[in-house]
Amino acid sequence: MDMQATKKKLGLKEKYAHMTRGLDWETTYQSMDKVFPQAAFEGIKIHDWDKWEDPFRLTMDAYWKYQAEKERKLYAVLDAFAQNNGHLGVTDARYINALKLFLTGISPLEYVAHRGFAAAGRNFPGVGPRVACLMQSLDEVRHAQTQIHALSNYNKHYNGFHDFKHMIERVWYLSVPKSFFDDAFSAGPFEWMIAIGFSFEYVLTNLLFVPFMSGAAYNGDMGTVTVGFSAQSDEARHMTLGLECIKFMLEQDPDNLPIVQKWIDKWAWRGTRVLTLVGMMMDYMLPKRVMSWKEAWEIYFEQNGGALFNDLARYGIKVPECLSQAAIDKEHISHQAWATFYQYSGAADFHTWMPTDEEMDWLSAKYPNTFDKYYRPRFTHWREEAEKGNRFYNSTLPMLCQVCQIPMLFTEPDDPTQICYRESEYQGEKYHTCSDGCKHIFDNEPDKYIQAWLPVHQIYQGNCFPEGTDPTAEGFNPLAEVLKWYHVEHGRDNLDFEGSEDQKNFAAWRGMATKNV
Amino acid sequence: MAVKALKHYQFPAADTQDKFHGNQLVYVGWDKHLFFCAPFAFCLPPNTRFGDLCDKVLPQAFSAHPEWSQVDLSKAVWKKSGQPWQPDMNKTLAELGIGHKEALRFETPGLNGIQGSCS
Amino acid sequence: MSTVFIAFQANEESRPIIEAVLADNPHAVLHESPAMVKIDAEGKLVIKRESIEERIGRDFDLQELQINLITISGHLDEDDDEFTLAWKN
Amino acid sequence: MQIDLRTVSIKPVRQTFDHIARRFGDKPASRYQEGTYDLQQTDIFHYRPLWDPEHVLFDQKRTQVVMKDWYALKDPRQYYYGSYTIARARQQDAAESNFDMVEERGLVDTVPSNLKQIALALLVPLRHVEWGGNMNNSYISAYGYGTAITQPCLYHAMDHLGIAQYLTRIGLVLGGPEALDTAKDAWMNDPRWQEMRRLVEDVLVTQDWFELFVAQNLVLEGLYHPMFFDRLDDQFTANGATAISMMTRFMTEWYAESSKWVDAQIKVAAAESAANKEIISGWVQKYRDRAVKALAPLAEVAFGDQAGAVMGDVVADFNSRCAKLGLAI
Repeated sequence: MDMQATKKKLGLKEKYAHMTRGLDWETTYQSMDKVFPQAAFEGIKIHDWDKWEDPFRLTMDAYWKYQAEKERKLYAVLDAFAQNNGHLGVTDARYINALKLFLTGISPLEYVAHRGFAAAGRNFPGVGPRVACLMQSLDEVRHAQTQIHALSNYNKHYNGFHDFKHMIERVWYLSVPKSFFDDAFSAGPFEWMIAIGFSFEYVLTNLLFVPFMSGAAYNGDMGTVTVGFSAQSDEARHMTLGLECIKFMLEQDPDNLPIVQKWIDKWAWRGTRVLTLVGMMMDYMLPKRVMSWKEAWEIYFEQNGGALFNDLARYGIKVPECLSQAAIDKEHISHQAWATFYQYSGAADFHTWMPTDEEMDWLSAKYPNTFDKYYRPRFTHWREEAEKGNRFYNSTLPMLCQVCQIPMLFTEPDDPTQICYRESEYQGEKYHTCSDGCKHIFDNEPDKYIQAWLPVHQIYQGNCFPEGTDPTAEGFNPLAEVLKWYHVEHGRDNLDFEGSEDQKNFAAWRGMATKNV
Repeated sequence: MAVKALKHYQFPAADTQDKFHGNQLVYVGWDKHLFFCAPFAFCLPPNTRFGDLCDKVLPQAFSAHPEWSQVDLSKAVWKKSGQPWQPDMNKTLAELGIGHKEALRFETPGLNGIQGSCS
Repeated sequence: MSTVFIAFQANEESRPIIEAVLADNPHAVLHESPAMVKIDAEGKLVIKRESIEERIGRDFDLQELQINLITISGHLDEDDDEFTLAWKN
Repeated sequence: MQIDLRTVSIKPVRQTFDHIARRFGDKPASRYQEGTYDLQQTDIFHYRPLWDPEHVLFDQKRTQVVMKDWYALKDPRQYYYGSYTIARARQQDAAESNFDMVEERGLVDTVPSNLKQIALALLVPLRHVEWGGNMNNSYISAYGYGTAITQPCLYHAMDHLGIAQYLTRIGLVLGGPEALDTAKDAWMNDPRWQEMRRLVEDVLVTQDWFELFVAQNLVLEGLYHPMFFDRLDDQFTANGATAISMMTRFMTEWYAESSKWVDAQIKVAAAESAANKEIISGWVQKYRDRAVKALAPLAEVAFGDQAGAVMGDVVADFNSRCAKLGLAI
């Protein structure tokens, strides 16, 4: 028919425009301000939401189609992994501890990201960003669930995976990632986009999902790797959304620049601090290593982030000042964090250990400026003490940073032998932070950070014992009671890897696989 | 700077002294001894004698370090809120003006950690 | 000039895509990691639908890239024929 | 050394996560259970939201409905992300072939012009109502309480977006891009659409998320979906406009499926307490009467002098549905 011949098939851009643009309207029976009550309070000025560019032009039917394809593949791998006892194929059972930190510290955040993007997807007055945010919200629930489903099989065989929902709200080090997301979700929708859409997704998740997951593959964990890479494929869309959002704000009004810059400074630093945990996972918790934390940082943060900041310079965005400290810290933080978890292993939900000689040699080679000078003597001493039956467990509670909530373990930028102390005063009360970056964040919004639920302070206030515990009773052991409140089973979930139930089970099960019995 | 919020936004601080059942927080760090990854947080009555802090509380926290046996805290070089400061062992925290959440640090000249690595 | 990159899961479906990308972008550099293939390129990287179709012998929708994609860097512009990553300066 | 891991028979240390075991016992759990129960944080929050300082981030007090355990509101379809997307991908595949068939065979040209006009006048502006459904369900997904209900609400929100896009395609197939502009103009200005638009906008500013659930998912959908995608669809099929029915097949199937989920939520919430029953019943009455009023002029376009009878049927069905759910209306 003639009609058919003349009717040109719509191109991707055109089709997408019809499918989304124009779905919304200027409300008149209710004011736009009432329909979108969160659009203005942060001070961001938007004049024309139609200027929003949607780089990935996914309609819902295409979304369902491609995502279902990914899910089919992913669950086929997970089923095979479970059926074939894939967990026994990992290089070394120490590796499994990285997964515990992943499930307790990261998967719950994916869930909060889902809720936060649902909120952003409701709150922006433009249809383009709303649809992109909602798809991201959907992806984030995917990530939470696929991670839980992948690690469910590990939970059946190893300790420490068993109560992640309970732990994320309580355990001291999990308050680091939790408070990061609480901070972002309690902010307005535009700041949320900088915090999660830009800093977390664009600048930081590559570091988590790409080199770490490649490391998981290297350590024989195909289940987790598939989940990680499959999640990261959604991140490509998320990063693009984050970048688009930042450009959009900057292009809409010059008054947005200082606000956006302040958020970039804040969230680049918040994110960098949280990544300390990932640095430690890469350098210490992967028995076979693909690259060091420092190398990953250089590739995915310095080069990639550098390209990004070069690009944003045309809007007047400056590289956050705090990143000069991050460039110094990259040589230290993984070691400092591991030293922390090693000594507080009594209060952690995973096992720790001291590196072998061979591993220390690898660390010296990767960190020629710092490892032998500052960290090897300490680690060698601890290992020798452990061999003598004197494994060091620190049982005195540490001082925490009021903002990032990490114990005050970071050193001065110009002196790696000196802990960095920063202090602020607000309404007659003292507050301590671990760095100029965190102090700056506190000083900008003290009314927010004075509310922080700091685990150490909460323990001392008596809020972290099981219900009905009497702290005045004879023989009251506060640390034992805190562990019970955490649902960390002492002697099973915590302490050194050496002698752990995980170690014994893995060895026994592997033995069954390699011997004829 | 004030927080920008949709409605009135003011909440009490989570860690004011009244929430610690008559005690206060004091932080103590041993400089150049990163064996202990971070300064310690202690929860003590404000009438704790500084000498008791040094003799009874700190040893429990620091004694795992091989150099601790050589430490004489009366000769240590102290800082309070980062400023040089000299404690009086016979006075209480309150009398010394050590308020809630005060950060104290001490140096032990001559002791430089495991193999001089400041560990 | 800054570097853009794209990474794919190392599998059978990605192979012809990677071949096409390398053929269309002579300046691109391939890095192979466990389970992952990353392609870096100075300034700009273009993925062409036609080149992929030539290699797989069927129609290809560029949105299918998402199935095996791991990550990207750079500004993205996508239409029916090309998927382009670039830094603007 | 070759290790044959499959031959190893090992006894698991535990069967599922503790928070799942606390609810269902330590036995193998479904992916729906592990991916849903207790996923949302409930107890400790660091900072009050700048956008709602009176509440904590996830707060049970954002609705008047009270539940002892919000996870009583489970999804009978047991959708988690994987099962949800796979189900929808199958449906979209069928929808796609139907659209292809209609477009490639030029089936639109077989549609009688009066029916084509009705489709353009009703189904295309309806995309805006669907968009409202997307916004309301994303609100619930963000501010509701407990993953059991917030998770399917996001799926429901995305379904509404999908339906809005299918309606858009119907507009493009029937009348090209201009059909979308005409429909938008009708939505904004045509008196026959104004009661509906007023209702949708009023629902958009509703704060109580469960009220929103009742207004949007039970009442509004419970009335206009049967009217447009069941009764009107019958009329299309009976009078030679099968091509349109082919393009709305997704909606018909979707409503049959999703209304069962909506029913399960309402039934459990209303059965929880007399107070819940009273609140929910009150909301149903309030929104039903407004929705009926808003649909009346549209029913006239669709059914002419049969409009009253059709509306009467649809409302009677709706009332009996609500009665079965234990509501007093």
